[in-house]
Amino acid sequence: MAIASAGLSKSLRRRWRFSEKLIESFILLNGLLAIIVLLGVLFLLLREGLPAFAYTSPWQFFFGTRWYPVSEPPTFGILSFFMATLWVTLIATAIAVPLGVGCAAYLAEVAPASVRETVKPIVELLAGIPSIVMGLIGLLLLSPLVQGLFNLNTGLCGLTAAIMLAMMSLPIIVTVSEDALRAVPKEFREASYALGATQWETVWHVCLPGALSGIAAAIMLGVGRAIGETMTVLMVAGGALAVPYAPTQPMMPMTAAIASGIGNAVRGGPQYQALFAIALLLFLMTFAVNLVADRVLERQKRKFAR
Amino acid sequence: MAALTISRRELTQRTAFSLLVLATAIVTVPVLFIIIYIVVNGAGALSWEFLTQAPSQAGKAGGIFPAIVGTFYLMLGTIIFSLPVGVLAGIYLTEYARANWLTRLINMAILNLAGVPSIVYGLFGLGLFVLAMKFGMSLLAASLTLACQALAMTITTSREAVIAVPREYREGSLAIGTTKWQTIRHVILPQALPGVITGAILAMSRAAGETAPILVVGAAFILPGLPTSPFDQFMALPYHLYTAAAHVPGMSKVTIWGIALVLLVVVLSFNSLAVFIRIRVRQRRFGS
Amino acid sequence: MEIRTTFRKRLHDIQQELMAMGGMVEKAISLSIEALKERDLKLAHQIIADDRKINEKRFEIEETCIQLIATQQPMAGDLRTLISVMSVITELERIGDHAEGIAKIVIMIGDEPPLKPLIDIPRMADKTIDMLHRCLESFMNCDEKMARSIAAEDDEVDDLYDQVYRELVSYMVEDPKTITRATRLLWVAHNLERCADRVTNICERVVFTVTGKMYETNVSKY
Amino acid sequence: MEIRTTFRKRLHDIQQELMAMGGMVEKAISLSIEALKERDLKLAHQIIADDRKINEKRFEIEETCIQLIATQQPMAGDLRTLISVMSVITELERIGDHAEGIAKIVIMIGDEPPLKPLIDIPRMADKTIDMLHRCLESFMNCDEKMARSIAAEDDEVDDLYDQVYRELVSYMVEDPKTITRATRLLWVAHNLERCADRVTNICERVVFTVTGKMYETNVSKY
Amino acid sequence: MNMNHALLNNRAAHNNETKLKTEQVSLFYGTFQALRNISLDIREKAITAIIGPSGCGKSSFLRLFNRMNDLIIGARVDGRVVIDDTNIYDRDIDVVELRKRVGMVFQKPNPFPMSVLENVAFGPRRHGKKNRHELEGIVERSLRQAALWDEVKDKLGQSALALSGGQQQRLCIARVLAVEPEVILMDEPCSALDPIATLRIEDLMRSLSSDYTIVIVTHNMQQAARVSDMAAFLMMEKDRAGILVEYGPTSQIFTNPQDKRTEDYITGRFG
Amino acid sequence: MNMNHALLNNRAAHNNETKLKTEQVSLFYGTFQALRNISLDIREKAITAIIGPSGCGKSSFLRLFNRMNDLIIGARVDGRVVIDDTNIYDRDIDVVELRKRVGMVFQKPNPFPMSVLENVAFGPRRHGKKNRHELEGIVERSLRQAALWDEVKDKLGQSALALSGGQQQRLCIARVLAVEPEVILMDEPCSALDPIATLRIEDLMRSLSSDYTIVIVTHNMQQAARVSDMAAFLMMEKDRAGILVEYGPTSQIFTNPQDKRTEDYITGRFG
Ligand SMILES: Nc1ncnc2c1ncn2[C@@H]1O[C@H](COP(=O)(O)OP(=O)(O)OP(=O)(O)O)[C@@H](O)[C@H]1O
Ligand SMILES: Nc1ncnc2c1ncn2[C@@H]1O[C@H](COP(=O)(O)OP(=O)(O)OP(=O)(O)O)[C@@H](O)[C@H]1O
Ligand SMILES: [Mg+2]
Ligand SMILES: [Mg+2]
Ligand SMILES: O=P([O-])([O-])[O-]
Repeated sequence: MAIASAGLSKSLRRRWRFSEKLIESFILLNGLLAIIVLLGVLFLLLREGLPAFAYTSPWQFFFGTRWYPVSEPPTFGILSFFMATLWVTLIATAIAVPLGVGCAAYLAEVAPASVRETVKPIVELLAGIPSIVMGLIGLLLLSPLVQGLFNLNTGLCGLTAAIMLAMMSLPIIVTVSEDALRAVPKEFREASYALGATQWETVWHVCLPGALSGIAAAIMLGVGRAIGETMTVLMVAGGALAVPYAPTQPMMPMTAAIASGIGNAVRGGPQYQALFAIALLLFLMTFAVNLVADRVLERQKRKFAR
Repeated sequence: MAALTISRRELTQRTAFSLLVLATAIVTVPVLFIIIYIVVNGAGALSWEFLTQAPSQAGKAGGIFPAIVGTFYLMLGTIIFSLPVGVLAGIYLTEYARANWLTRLINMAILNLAGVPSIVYGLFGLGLFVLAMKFGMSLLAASLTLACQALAMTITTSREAVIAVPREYREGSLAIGTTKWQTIRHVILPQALPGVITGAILAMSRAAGETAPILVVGAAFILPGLPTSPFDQFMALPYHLYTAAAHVPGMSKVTIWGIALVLLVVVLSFNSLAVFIRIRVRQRRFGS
Repeated sequence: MEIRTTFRKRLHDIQQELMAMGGMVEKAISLSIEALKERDLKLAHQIIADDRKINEKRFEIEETCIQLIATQQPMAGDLRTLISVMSVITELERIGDHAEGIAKIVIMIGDEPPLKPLIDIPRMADKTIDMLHRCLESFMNCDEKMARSIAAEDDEVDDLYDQVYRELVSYMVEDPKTITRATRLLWVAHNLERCADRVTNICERVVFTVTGKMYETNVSKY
Repeated sequence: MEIRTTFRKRLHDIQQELMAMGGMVEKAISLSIEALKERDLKLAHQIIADDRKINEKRFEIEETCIQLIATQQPMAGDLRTLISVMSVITELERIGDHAEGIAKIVIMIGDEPPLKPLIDIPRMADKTIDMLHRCLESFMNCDEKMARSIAAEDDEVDDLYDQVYRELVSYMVEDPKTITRATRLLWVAHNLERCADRVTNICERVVFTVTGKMYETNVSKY
Repeated sequence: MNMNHALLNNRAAHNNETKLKTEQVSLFYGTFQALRNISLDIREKAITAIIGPSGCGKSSFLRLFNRMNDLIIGARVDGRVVIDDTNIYDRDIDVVELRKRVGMVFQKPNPFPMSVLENVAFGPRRHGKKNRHELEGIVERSLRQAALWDEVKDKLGQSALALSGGQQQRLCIARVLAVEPEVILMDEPCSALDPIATLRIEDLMRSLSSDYTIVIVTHNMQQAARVSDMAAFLMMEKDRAGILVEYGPTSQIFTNPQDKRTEDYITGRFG
Repeated sequence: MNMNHALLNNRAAHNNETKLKTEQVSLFYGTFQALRNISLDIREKAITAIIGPSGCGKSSFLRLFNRMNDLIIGARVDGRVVIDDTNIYDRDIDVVELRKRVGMVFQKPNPFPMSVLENVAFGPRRHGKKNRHELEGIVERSLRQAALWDEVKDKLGQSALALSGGQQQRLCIARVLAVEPEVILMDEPCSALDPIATLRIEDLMRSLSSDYTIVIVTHNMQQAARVSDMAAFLMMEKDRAGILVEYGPTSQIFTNPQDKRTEDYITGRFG
């Protein structure tokens, strides 16, 4: 026995595993890449975008209503773009949230399996349709409809864009909300039924509150998607440079402004820099939305944990 | 009295459920309509020629072959640049990262990368790959740009796939005296693989549909031939569709819907593949 | 906060029943001596009849103990207590049998004239009853020390028995006619002596219950 | 497939130990009668010494039973078996004490001349040993019927005892000088009679182990 | 045994009336028969334990009594399940009303992710009690009955999920008590708890048994033995359908079962 | 007691050598002290059970022996943990090598989602055994030792997840045996199993105890009593740090514990 243990104590001594260390550091490098990319984006936007404020004061930039990139001197006021983004996002969210959450609740709680099995792929299908195709639909199919319905000069307006954006953010809202509802343990439902609650009461008082955090996150993600969407709004929103006062007016959200302007902008010129400045603003806005969404999720999670 | 209460509760329930059904219908019916509409209207444009010829007369005639090939090149480039990084970063975050500021920072970066608008990636690609690194308006620059955009997705899906491997497997493996890398290599990766692949396919499908970034970094509307090196310009379906629909006056509607149909088929078939894999894996894991 | 209240309550109930049984047995001994003194045949018959009840009580308690062990999985001190209860009731039942034995002797003696005034035998009985009573008390109170000291008192009973034995033998030797009667009284004394021995067994169980160790007191002489 | 093999093995071990203890006790009785017949004081002393071992064995088995109950949570038949074992070893230990008692009487008798040739007492002893042996067998085999029939045989021992008693009393009446010696033989017979009673107790336990019901055999006469 | 057992009487048999009854009940999941011809009378105000090997249908049997099996698609019940004098599988039975009378506690403590107070008030609220004062009264009474009041009275507003496992399970019991049921079904209520919390719940069950009819399913044989007045042993037949093997007073089932199969299971000879 | 216990000897005490030893070990999670000054000698080729109330640090204690706590960030160990003659918390100890010698079985059966054969062969493969023939030999031996061979020999190629819970747990034991450990740690190995499967594992543990040193943590006191040779009772102090209250032969701990706190816990008076 004693001999065996002597042997053991020797063999327990550490071995040097070189490949293990090598792999470890390589993996770390890849982990860091995420930060590098993000910082890279930020750095580039700052480098190319900040010089824009040499031509125009921040006040003018943010609250100016006139965007004349080629006049001498050029003016870069983005208020109309910003307001357009605001209109489009708000209306899209207002349409998508009740529909999305309602649909998710139906799928997760009420629908028989057969209905769920057919509806879910359809929603996933919607998620897969590229934004350019949705833009096409808005351009060719929806805008005449809106034009007729509201008796407008053109159907290419904020409302049309918002409806398309609503459709495009629906899949996220539906799937994330449904997942959140499904994550509510079966035990809660059983407990509720066992106490003599009806199915609707169970959904309303137990499942939806239980999934609230997930649903909130879903909505945030939907908002994020609507803010950043480019092609659809570029094709559908109308592209007017004036500050929009009603959703039925043609308008030019920030993303569209960048996309439509960048092709003509001289590399390194003032307009180029101003567009980067808009991109910087967009970046910061989505950054903020995401951070808030994350915080909300965290707080919700913590609320029910110990 | 009791009967009355019950019936009121019953009534509430029926009303509420009807509203839910309505919402579901509003979500689904337009989707079906859109798909069917595109298929019906685009099918007329499809022909052997349309799929295998280069465009002519500013896209009004000829086919879209270079755009199809360009899109596949883009998908390939995207995945080559983003998948390995995504998987390794996912592994780093779940297996190696300690709960410290660095990890929090990385996670925040990923979270935000996913939310950055595609047009912003476009500008990033333009500034970095096209101009600073002098790749020019090229397939390489576009692939790298799309790869940066896909990174958030590949990292997140890989991370989720790795996290989904139960802790018990890790402990079970480590507890019989294997090294960490052996555990990752032989227990965790095989388990996470389907999830990783699903994520990768979705990222490719997403890349195929992206328009805004390539609009900025270098897609061309018409090119006579296929790109021969990564530094060549290229055509891509979404951009082709955009230009055809928005900037070519007198473009025939059938051609437009035809391009849309082809794009849709490419994107949706990849999506279906991902769904298929996911279902297969789920069956294998819980079945037998 | 105390938990397992049901189990504790049932354990307590069992101990109460044990005490009740102890009371029955004490009474049986004391009545049997009473019957002997008074030549009270009716009382003797009564004692014999009552012994059935003691036996029944014993089985009732035993069954409850077994049920408690089977259903409540007592451990450590609780288990020892239950095991001891089962052992103690066996002893009590046997003491009851001895009382019954004395009653039977009373019936055999019938109305024969007394051999001699009874002095030492009642003293033995009193001593035994007293020991039994205090011994059960020590069991209830888990008083190990008291139990040990009671066990030591068994010697007094043994001495009394020796005394009775010698006296009765001398009677018999003097007058062979008394032999039958003397033998019968000898039986009585013997029964009492056995009772006291059993009390010491109970004392051992008290020590066991408290300490978990079986300590053997002096072994009986006969 | 049998499970709980450890528990079953230990239960089996205990039963083996019980049988071994039974063997020790049988031997003690038979040797004590041997010593009585042969006036073999050395043997008598040996028996007294060996009784310690019986006592120790009893406590050893009891402790194991308690450990098994505490650690293995036996139920139903298994639990009844363990409870019965604890009860049976108590009886065996007492039977051993009776054998020791006989050995002590042998020492008291010393080399006094024999009162009469021993006939009925050895017969009692043989009968008792035989009953005990078969009774333990019935316990091992869970043979309830056999146990009941053995219990019924107790009457034979009681009859033998009555015979011995009457005979010895007549000796005493005829010749008072024999009183002491006769009393001693009477003790011996009494011890044997008690032994047989205890065998019937064991029989009751066999019935209990098998059926879960306590059935009371005839109650002892003395 | 035919003696009078004063000692035993204080435990069982306060009451010998039948509260629940199954008559030749069979349960099918699709084509699979999970229970076969089970007839059992469950005594009022006593604790009845259902024991048996894994998968023999204990949970399925328990869920007969509040028609929880209704939630499973393809489940079908033959025979009668009677509460008081009503067959609960009759056409015109209101399941919601039934579940008010027959409460249920589950294996894993499952308080809703709300405050302690809201959890207990959930049932009464659904059944139309809105008066805040009245609700508070109900909450206090139920929590007291569940032996939890003293531990939570200062944190009624806090999330129920912050309680310990054992407290959560007692909260679930309080939640059931708040709707004033007559019967409480419990499906392995302690299997997720540590030994101490388990003993607490057992104590609670015994104290509730003077007012409620309790039916408990448990894997833990020792627990069934400790806590119940009556015990039923279920087993699977060859085709995996559950049958009733033996039913009787707990003390008898665990000391002297009448059926060889029960004895084998209880003594761990089964396999 | 000072008698010679022939009956007892066949159970414990084949061997009285110490295999594992903790010397004044304290464990910290960050600033929270989970274990305080625990010194314990664990006997070779015997089963040692660790019992105690929830959260007293049983699992943490067990995981000291294969340095599983290393995986937890912020965990720190003071004192010495010795296997044979080596302090396993020495700087130059190879944790991977250590875990080969000190195997572990977990609460939930966790076979890898591979075939039965691959599960058992996993460890040997990682440690460099590639020869197919040799591996098959190891697999068969390990499965036999784990009393599983007969049940799975015809389906070695099938997924391990298709086995029943009890079989899965025995497979996990076989997987550990395949790397020929000297010590097997088990953390509530039966808490996810039904009673019959539990008794099977217990039988298996006893049969393994003739060749291996086994340390088991269990919530189930009855199980600790049934299966172990030695038992250690841990408890929390006021600040929730775990301390060792009593350690001794199982038979003594459960019939006659020396410490009042052990007695209270064991008899359910605790709380
Ligand atoms: N929803 C269901 N659909 C089909 N079969 C089911 C369903 N629920 C249970 N079963 C089957 O019915 C049988 C009884 O299941 P049940 O859960 O009632 O058993 P149990 O005795 O409670 O088991 P356990 O002790 O594991 O909880 C099992 O064979 C199970 O596989
Ligand atoms: N990773 C960790 N970080 C911080 N504290 C921990 C960690 N793991 C355990 N603890 C704490 O250490 C103490 C002991 O935990 P441990 O899991 O060892 O207890 P246990 O006795 O095994 O409990 P249980 O019986 O519930 O399994 C507990 O107070 C627990 O909250
Ligand atoms: Mg169940
Ligand atoms: Mg633990
Ligand atoms: O998805 P987009 O390219 O339109 O932002």
